[in-house]
Amino acid sequence: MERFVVITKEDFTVLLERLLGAYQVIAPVEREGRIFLSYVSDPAEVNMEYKGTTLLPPKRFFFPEVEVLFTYRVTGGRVELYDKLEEVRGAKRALLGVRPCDIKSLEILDKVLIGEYKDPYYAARRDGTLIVGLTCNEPDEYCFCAFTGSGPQASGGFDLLMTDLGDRYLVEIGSDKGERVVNLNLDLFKPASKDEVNEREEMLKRVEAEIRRQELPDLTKVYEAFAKNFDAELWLEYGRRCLACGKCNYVCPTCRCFDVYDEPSLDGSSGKRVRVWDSCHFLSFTRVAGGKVFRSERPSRVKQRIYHKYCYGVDEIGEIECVGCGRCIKVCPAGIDIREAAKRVVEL
Amino acid sequence: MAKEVVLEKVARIEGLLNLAVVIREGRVAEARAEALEGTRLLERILLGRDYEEVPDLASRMCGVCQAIHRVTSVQALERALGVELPEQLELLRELVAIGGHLQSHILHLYFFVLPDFMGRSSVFELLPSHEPLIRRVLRLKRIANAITEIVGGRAVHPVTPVVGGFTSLPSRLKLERALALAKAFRDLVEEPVRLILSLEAPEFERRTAYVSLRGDGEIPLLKGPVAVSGRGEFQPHEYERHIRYVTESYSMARHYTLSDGSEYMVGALARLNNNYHNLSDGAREMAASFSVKFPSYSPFDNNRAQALELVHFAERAIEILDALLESPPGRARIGFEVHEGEGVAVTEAPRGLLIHHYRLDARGRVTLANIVTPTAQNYKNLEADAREFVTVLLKQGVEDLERKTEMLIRAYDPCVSCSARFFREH
Amino acid sequence: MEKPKVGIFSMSSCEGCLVQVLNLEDKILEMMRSVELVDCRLLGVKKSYDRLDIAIVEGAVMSDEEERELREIRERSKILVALGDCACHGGRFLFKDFKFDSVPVDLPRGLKSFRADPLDKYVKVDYYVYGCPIDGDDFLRLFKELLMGKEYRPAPFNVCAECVLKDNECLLDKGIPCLGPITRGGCGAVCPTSGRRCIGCRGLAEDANVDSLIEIFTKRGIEVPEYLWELKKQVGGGRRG
Amino acid sequence: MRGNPYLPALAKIVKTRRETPDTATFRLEIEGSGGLEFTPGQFIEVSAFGYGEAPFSISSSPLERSYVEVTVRRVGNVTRALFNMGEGGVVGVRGPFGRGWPIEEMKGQNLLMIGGGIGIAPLRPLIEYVIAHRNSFGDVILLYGARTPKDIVYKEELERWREHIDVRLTVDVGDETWRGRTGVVTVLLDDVEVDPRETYSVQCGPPIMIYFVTRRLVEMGFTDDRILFSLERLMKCGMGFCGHCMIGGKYVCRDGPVFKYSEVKGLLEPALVR
Ligand SMILES: Cc1cc2nc3c(=O)[nH]c(=O)nc-3n(C[C@H](O)[C@H](O)[C@H](O)COP(=O)(O)OP(=O)(O)OC[C@H]3O[C@@H](n4cnc5c(N)ncnc54)[C@H](O)[C@@H]3O)c2cc1C
Ligand code: SF4
Ligand code: SF4
Ligand code: SF4
Repeated sequence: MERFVVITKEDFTVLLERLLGAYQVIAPVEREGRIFLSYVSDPAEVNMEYKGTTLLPPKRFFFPEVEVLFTYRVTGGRVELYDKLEEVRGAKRALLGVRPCDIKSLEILDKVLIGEYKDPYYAARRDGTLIVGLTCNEPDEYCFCAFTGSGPQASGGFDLLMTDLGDRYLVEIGSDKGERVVNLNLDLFKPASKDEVNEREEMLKRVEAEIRRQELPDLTKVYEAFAKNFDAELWLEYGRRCLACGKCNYVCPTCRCFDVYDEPSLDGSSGKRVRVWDSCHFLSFTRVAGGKVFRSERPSRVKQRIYHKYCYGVDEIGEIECVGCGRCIKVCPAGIDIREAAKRVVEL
Repeated sequence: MAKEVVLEKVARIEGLLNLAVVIREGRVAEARAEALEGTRLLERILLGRDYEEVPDLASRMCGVCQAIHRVTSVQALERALGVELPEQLELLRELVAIGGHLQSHILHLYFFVLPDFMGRSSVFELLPSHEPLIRRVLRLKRIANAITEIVGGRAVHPVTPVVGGFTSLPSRLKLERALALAKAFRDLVEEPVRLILSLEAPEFERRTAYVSLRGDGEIPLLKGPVAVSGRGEFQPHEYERHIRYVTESYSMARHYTLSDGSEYMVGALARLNNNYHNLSDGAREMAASFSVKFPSYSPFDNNRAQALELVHFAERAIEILDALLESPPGRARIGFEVHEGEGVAVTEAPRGLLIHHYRLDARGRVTLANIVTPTAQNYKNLEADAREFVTVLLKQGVEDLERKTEMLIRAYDPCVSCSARFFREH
Repeated sequence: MEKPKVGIFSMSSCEGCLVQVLNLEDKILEMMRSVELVDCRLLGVKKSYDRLDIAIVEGAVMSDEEERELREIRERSKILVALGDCACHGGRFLFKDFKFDSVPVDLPRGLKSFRADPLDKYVKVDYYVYGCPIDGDDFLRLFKELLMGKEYRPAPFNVCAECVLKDNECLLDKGIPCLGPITRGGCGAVCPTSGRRCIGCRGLAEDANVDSLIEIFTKRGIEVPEYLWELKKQVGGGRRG
Repeated sequence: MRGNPYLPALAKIVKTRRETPDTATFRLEIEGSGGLEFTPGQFIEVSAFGYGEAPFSISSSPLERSYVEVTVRRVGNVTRALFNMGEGGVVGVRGPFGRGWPIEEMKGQNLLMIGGGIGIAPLRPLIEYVIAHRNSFGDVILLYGARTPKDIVYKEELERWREHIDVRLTVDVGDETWRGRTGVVTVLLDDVEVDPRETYSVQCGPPIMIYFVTRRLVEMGFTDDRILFSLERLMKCGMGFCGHCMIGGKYVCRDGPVFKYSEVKGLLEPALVR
């Protein structure tokens, strides 16, 4: 089987129909001018022509903002637990139209959440999900994946990767799972020509050049510069601006901190244990008994996120944990720009 | 020797109210409706504020009828700025108002009034004997809330109505859901309404002037001339020539009279007395089957009128939603320019006629604000009713004079927090 | 076991928060099964009792009489909960920079001056349920936790955090003066989700950065309202924690 | 780890012992297994269903296989619930988590243990281990500081331990019955004579104690890899996922809670903050 096949846009709609029969499909949809990932039931809802990234990243489909871990029931002196993991297992899903940066973010989350310990909820959702990526034809002004080594080319982590070539898509097969999908729908695909593959390369080069118009350092190699400048003045400046709203964490495809609490029923006889997204920018994030807050100063919280991306990630999983999607920059009301911060640190 | 009967902090009404009745030589000499609620100076606080802030503040006048306060303030500001809405947006506005009416009437009739007739002091005490009814009523409340939330963004203190329209519009899906909800409301409300219509209220009549908006084939909530029964009509902007206020040292609220000093009544009863022929088919049939007739001169019939309105406005909501689904609104908000201006809006709050009046400067800052609430308008009438009703009761020598008098107060569905905004600048 | 005794009281307010409690519908019936409601004027409940386990007080203190009543409630109650913005902050966040003391008013009923004070100006408040109006589910959570002997803690985040989870476009980007960045969350960002700016009804967030918001407004050409300067003076614009 | 690591095993509180007015030791028997295999210094996550979950150092002896114990100070929701539940209560247990004291490495050496307040809890299993293997260790000194005499935990054990190791106490504030030393725990260090080259110092206590004790130990000539402490951070999962306990590139729950000073000294974010 070749690594590259093509499918016309018309046939892609047919493919979508078929996928909808076999999978729960998550795809980009547009509503009121905004693009977001959502479960879809109708090919007409799917929008594969969007620019840049979605506001919220795909992580929410693997690590949802609110997740019930288990429920419990207390009767007399007895407690019974009901694992919610069972409900997560076995769902067959297809995630369509995710960008190379987001594909990379899933690979990063895999390294973090499926290691010595395994987060079973995340792992189960990952297992059951087919990843169909979509390269960028048009990055937006916040994209800088070329500097984080995570785009515009995706080097792996997908089952299929589509590239828009006008009236058709070039599809790269990235895994056995992806290949099976193609084989099952051979009537819709045909082998790609050399020209078509070249066309994609040209396109990606153009996109990369566009992103590289920004002048940024190679962000995969900023560890030393960061390590040296932990106490630099500029962190105070960012700290003064930061609103501690946590939007940057919520939209970051690799942020995965969470809080856990119990939610009892009204009579207390049953309830659930829930985990929700948390943010290292919240004051309460490091509060321990006695009221001590370890990162009570805002600059230290701003640093926590940025250092986690460019330094601690390297300590933790051997690579930086920023994929250059630019979401955190887009949503920050205070205009804190992580690439600008990195650049300034390198130039110190 | 004079004896003073004071009903203190009357329960199951919105806000703090005392009713003091002075009895001299077996005859009622005086009745005072004393609003105790802390005055909230709202009109003063509005001065100098940007017109955009007004609706948020105005809705905080009252937690029960917040929806209509918001809509009325927005309409008054629109008059001031010369903004005219397309019909669909007006329909949506009416829907917000209807949601508020349904919420409020359910609360009043079943949480506040019903216990009186069942000889109980609170709705919780009704629970053991009437659980299915209470559950049904709670469900109706939930539906009314949901309708308000769909259009207004939140069930209490809605957020979407703004000058020029709405900040956002409900999707088709949501409108469909609202329609289903309105239909469910209409079905479910039938039995509880019958219950109210069948209750035996104390017998008491006193003719007064009934003031409400008057409609052509409808019971208008947001527009129309103001009808004063037996004395014709006036236009909203002329309100100051037709009603006037008096300040009473005993009350935190202003009390209103007609220009000749006579008292008048506003509310559901006034609306139906002036618009009876416009009741929806369903409501009219129900009225007929219980031989409820309008005009009625018994203040206790205000509750019956409210019950009929539950049916009427549910049916009206269905009509509106059908129309909106047929031709949905295009834009959520129309453009306008901020300039100097003055505007008055007169609407029907659940408790009756509501007036918001603003003047804006060239930058859109408020330079004058005047709000006339239904309860404030009703105080004088309530006092007059109380005088006569207590006189009757004394003659009959009834034992539960206080309870009966409280029932009279409750029939008015007073909303004291709304009314207590008294202030006078030095 | 005896059911905890609960009283619900109103100082001066619009009673919208109590309406929100009533709006809990079926859940309120369930709630009432686990407690004994002994005092609530709005619902017509008035039983005789000495001590209260939980007093829920709505509204701001506006008169000597209310002050007296509040102190009495406090004396009698184990736990006192301030319900809604009026009780938590005297409704001042809503009224913004309005200077109550400076209003020359001629008040009826022998009142000398105007005031709208938060409960904790006079008595110790154990728990605060923020918002104008409060969020019903928030109240339900407090109620459950109190019954279980848990400490209720308000949301640790501000409105923006919830706003972004609703997939909203930020209003500041459209030049709308949203107070979400400095306002305590927990309302589900209802206002921005409906396209309306947050007016800060839940009060200042625990770690509100007023300075930065002023800077943001200025940078985006949004006129900085007087009350933000006022707030800056009060909290120093900076960190609290 | 088998199965779902977020799902606790159920355990019964079979015994509680009041230590101080706000501290008690809870003996837990885990359904099916009784106790746990663990290294002293490791911790477990204990659930009070409806109230939440919190980390506690295992305070019982590692040689004991039929139960585990935790010593808990009542400060918040979970801890209060444990106190209210008392004997017979059913809780959840996950773990053990983290890295405990490096016992093999410490064998043949002197031990200088320093505990502050409830921080003595993770030292108790170590002490029991040392006493059971007394010949494998050199001189063993325990310095223990509590706020007041009433706040001293493990009163019985302290008496028993005295027979095997050198136990010295101090309290911040004494009372009429108190005959011993007063002052914070660092005052006890002044009288300690050990050879830092053949001694491991082992400490656990509030952040401020660790900060000052570490400074003092360095002055005394302890090298950074002979200064060991157990750190406290907020933690929700115990597995390095929830992020709360992160310091620099390390997770206290997974890479700690026991650290050598040398391991955290190089971290960008200071691990020892006052
Ligand atoms: C590895 C490790 C080992 C530990 N070992 C032990 C041990 O052996 N024994 C022991 O007693 N403890 C130990 N602890 C500490 C223990 O985990 C905490 O005391 C426990 O988590 C408290 O849980 P809680 O639910 O009872 O308290 P919480 O309800 O979580 O409250 C804790 C404190 O924080 C305050 N607080 C929390 N949130 C807020 C807020 N939003 N606003 C204001 N105040 C707030 C509370 O008032 C209270 O004082 C250990 C901790 C770690 C990390
Ligand atoms: S840190 Fe910002 S740019 Fe980097 S991956 Fe996260 S959201 Fe994207
Ligand atoms: S719209 Fe308001 S609440 Fe939402 S993110 Fe922007 S500033 Fe925050
Ligand atoms: S968004 Fe702001 S104004 Fe609206 S409810 Fe929440 S806190 Fe209040």
